[in-house]
Amino acid sequence: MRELRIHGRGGQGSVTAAELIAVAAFEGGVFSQAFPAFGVERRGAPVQAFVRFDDKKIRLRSQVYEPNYIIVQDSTLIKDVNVFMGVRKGGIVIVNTEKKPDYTVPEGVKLITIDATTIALKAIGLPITNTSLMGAFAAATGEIQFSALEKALNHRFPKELAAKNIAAAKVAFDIVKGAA
Amino acid sequence: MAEKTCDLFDCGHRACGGCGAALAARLVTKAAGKESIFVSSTGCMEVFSTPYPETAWKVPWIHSLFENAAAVASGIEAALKKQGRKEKVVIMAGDGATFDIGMICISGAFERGHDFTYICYDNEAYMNTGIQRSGSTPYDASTTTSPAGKYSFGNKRQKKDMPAILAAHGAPYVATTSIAYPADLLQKVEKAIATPGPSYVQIHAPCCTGWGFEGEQTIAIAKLAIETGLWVNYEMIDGKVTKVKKVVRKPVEEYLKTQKRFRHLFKPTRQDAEIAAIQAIADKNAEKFGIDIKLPPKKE
Amino acid sequence: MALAVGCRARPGKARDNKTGSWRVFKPAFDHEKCSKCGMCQTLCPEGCVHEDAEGFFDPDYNYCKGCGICAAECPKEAIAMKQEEK
Amino acid sequence: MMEITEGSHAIAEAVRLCRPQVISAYPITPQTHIVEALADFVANGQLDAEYITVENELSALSACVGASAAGSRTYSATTSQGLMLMAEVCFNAAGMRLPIIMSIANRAMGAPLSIWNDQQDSIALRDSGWLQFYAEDNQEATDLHLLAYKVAEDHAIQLPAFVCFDGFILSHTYEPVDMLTQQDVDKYLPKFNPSERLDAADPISFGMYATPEYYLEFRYEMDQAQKRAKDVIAKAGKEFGAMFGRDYSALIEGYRLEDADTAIVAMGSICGTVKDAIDEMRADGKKVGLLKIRVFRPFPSEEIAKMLSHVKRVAVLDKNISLGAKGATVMEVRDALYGSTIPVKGYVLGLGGRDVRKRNIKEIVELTEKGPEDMFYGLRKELI
Repeated sequence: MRELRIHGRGGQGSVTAAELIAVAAFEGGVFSQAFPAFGVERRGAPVQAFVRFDDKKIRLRSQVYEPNYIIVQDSTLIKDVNVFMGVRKGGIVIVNTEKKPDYTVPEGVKLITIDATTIALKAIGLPITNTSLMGAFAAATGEIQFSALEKALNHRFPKELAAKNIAAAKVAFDIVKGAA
Repeated sequence: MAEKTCDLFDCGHRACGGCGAALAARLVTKAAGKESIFVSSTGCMEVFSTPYPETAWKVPWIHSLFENAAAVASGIEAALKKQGRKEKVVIMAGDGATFDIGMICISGAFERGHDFTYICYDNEAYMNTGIQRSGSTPYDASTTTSPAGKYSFGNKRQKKDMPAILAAHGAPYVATTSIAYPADLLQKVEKAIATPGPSYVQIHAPCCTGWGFEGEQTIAIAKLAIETGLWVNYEMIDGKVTKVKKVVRKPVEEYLKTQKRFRHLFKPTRQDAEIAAIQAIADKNAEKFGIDIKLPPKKE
Repeated sequence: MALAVGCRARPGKARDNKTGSWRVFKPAFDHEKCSKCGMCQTLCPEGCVHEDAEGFFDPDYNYCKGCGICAAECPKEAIAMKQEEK
Repeated sequence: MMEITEGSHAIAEAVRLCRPQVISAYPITPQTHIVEALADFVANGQLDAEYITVENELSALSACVGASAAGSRTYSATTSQGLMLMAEVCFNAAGMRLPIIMSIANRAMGAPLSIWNDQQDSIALRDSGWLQFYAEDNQEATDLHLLAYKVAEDHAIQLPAFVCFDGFILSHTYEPVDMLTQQDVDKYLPKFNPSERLDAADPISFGMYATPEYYLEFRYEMDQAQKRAKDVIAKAGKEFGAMFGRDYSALIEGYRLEDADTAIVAMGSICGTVKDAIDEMRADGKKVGLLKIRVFRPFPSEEIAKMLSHVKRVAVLDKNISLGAKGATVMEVRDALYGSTIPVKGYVLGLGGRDVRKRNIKEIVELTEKGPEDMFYGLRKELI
């Protein structure tokens, strides 16, 4: 079983990202499960969402403590929240930032930074970063196929909005793929 | 002949002899007719009419709880609508269930605008549990929870104005009536039932046991309530008073004197200030509704 | 008799309860004085007053509780309350 | 067709397919997504029902009482505080033998206020006469609604039912669920055909009162109906299995229990975590198994006694506590095992949303080997 933890702020679409990644993974033939850290957080407060991937039916119901993957939707979270807590050796951390990192990830963990905000502003016209980060996640981890992500976005959003989000995801996907 | 009467509210019920509420049930079921479904709240009427298996109701009838008749009726109305059925839904609840414990359910149901008729038989206290005060108990009435005593003249508050509250909810038809005027009662209940949407009829129904008078006096006392201006029979359509019963008013004393619940106003000593306060309530009613019949001045 | 599911019942059984036994005073209806106005029937809380073929009214003593409303409200004073003989 | 969807949506979809005619509910976390989805179905013509937006839960269930008595299939959903506001109506609906189905997204009871999961709410109403089903995952949560209608509406039963699933843990989780079709559901679940209803053509009095000469017998009849429900569930659950491939005929289920030394008894979504922990313990040579309770009312005492007869010890997990006594499940499991010498240890855990992990389950098994005293598990010692 592989696990993903998404850190974001209320309103940034962390739960939607978890849901769409789970849908895309399931589309690709693996079992998946997505759920938020259930809370009473309002817009702007730090939130978390989780995704599990496995080759068999997922029964585990506890929260994710030792993730293989971490997505950080907003780098300002890093100083507030221990976003790297529990990450497994060999794991991958994706951080949305336009800056060079002034923090370190645990040993044996790969850090990928991407300026998802700029990508989103260009492609969607709004600073909605979750779809770009999904693209980056697909490229970095291989847990989901881009075509499956595309399908999930098309299913979730109206045509025009889906197209913009797919474009954003594609830009991020290509950047991460190119860097690899 | 096994059944000599054909009422929809059957003989054999266990109300006290001379019960105003039982008469209200007879008249309301008569006005509603067979194509209706009745919903009762917990209360005296529910208890005197439905000990298993002896139901006095010859129309379909349901009782769930004390406070939820309006919500139960909402569900029935919705179900009938869904099933394409035409029966009318009529709630029959006491003043405790209406003014107090059922208030939230009533407010919700009236606001949603269900097509039902809510009848409150108003005997001005919790009679089922032994004559405790309700939000409908009149000023200075002695009840078991508002007893007259050395430092008390009984209930400290006036009746809550339920008709106005329900009219404010947008109820298209709101009326008050009395068992003393059966024709008026029948007509108003029929009108309420015929009006689409939630309508409300409050029926003054004296309780010989709770108020303290002989059963044969039930009608006479109900009449006195109207003749003194302490009860007003009126009708409100879309929130406007359209019809009022006018009277040549008598002093409130004539009404108060007939009932043990007001006895402390006369014995051991006459309480003039309290009687005057009650007279002021009647005067205010008279002014608000314009019930006074102005007799031509006597010629000298 | 087996119980009905959910404590439900069809009408009819209330009539098993003969409330006439509650009576202390018994109304005597005088047809001579009666104007056939029907007020006694309208105002009876028991609904036990019935009309005969000629339009006169009489109570069903099986159910009449003897409250006396009919006597008190009769405009012709055609109903008299008398001590019940038991 | 398998689809990844939120638990609440899967449940709402299943409810839609059951064709309730009257829905009445009030928003409360974490149940809200279900009734929002149903409102949406009605608004878009996907569900032909009357949807009553009531002013509180008391009225929500009261409206269902009226609608059910008038002969319509009815549905509501709630949790926690909302369920307590319905408590009086719950007893009433069961006593009136009205087969209302209600989803319970299990949540802790205040105070202190908590929106998070445990099962105190539905457990608190275990004496109300409602059948109680508990789901392990969203597939079960979905399927049990069909089963509940089928059983509740059976003329031999005529009792309302809770379909319980852990709030947030299931209600807000996206996972694959086999979504049923209208055709299938129609085939499985016949139209509501009440034995009696409020009807001018046949006037019946509902909700009369019973004197001491009758009351005891009415409660006995309800208890008998609960007991008959075991067979009706078995039949309806088997039929479900034949149609959809998921057999719900058993009130309890064993997982690797046949040769187990230690049996864990649990209910709801925790069963999944327990199963994963068991697999790992088995790999380490520990003979542990699970007894999952799917139906808490009627309580499967005989079935539990039989299934546990061979084990050396039992650990019962309770996401509830009868304060001053014990968890509800451990009391009933002990009663079921009365006369046997198998030690039973009760654990109150996971209250108010405290997460339960595989490592906790493993520790519980170790603790159970040490002695049978009941305990709160996972207390933060620094706070007490």
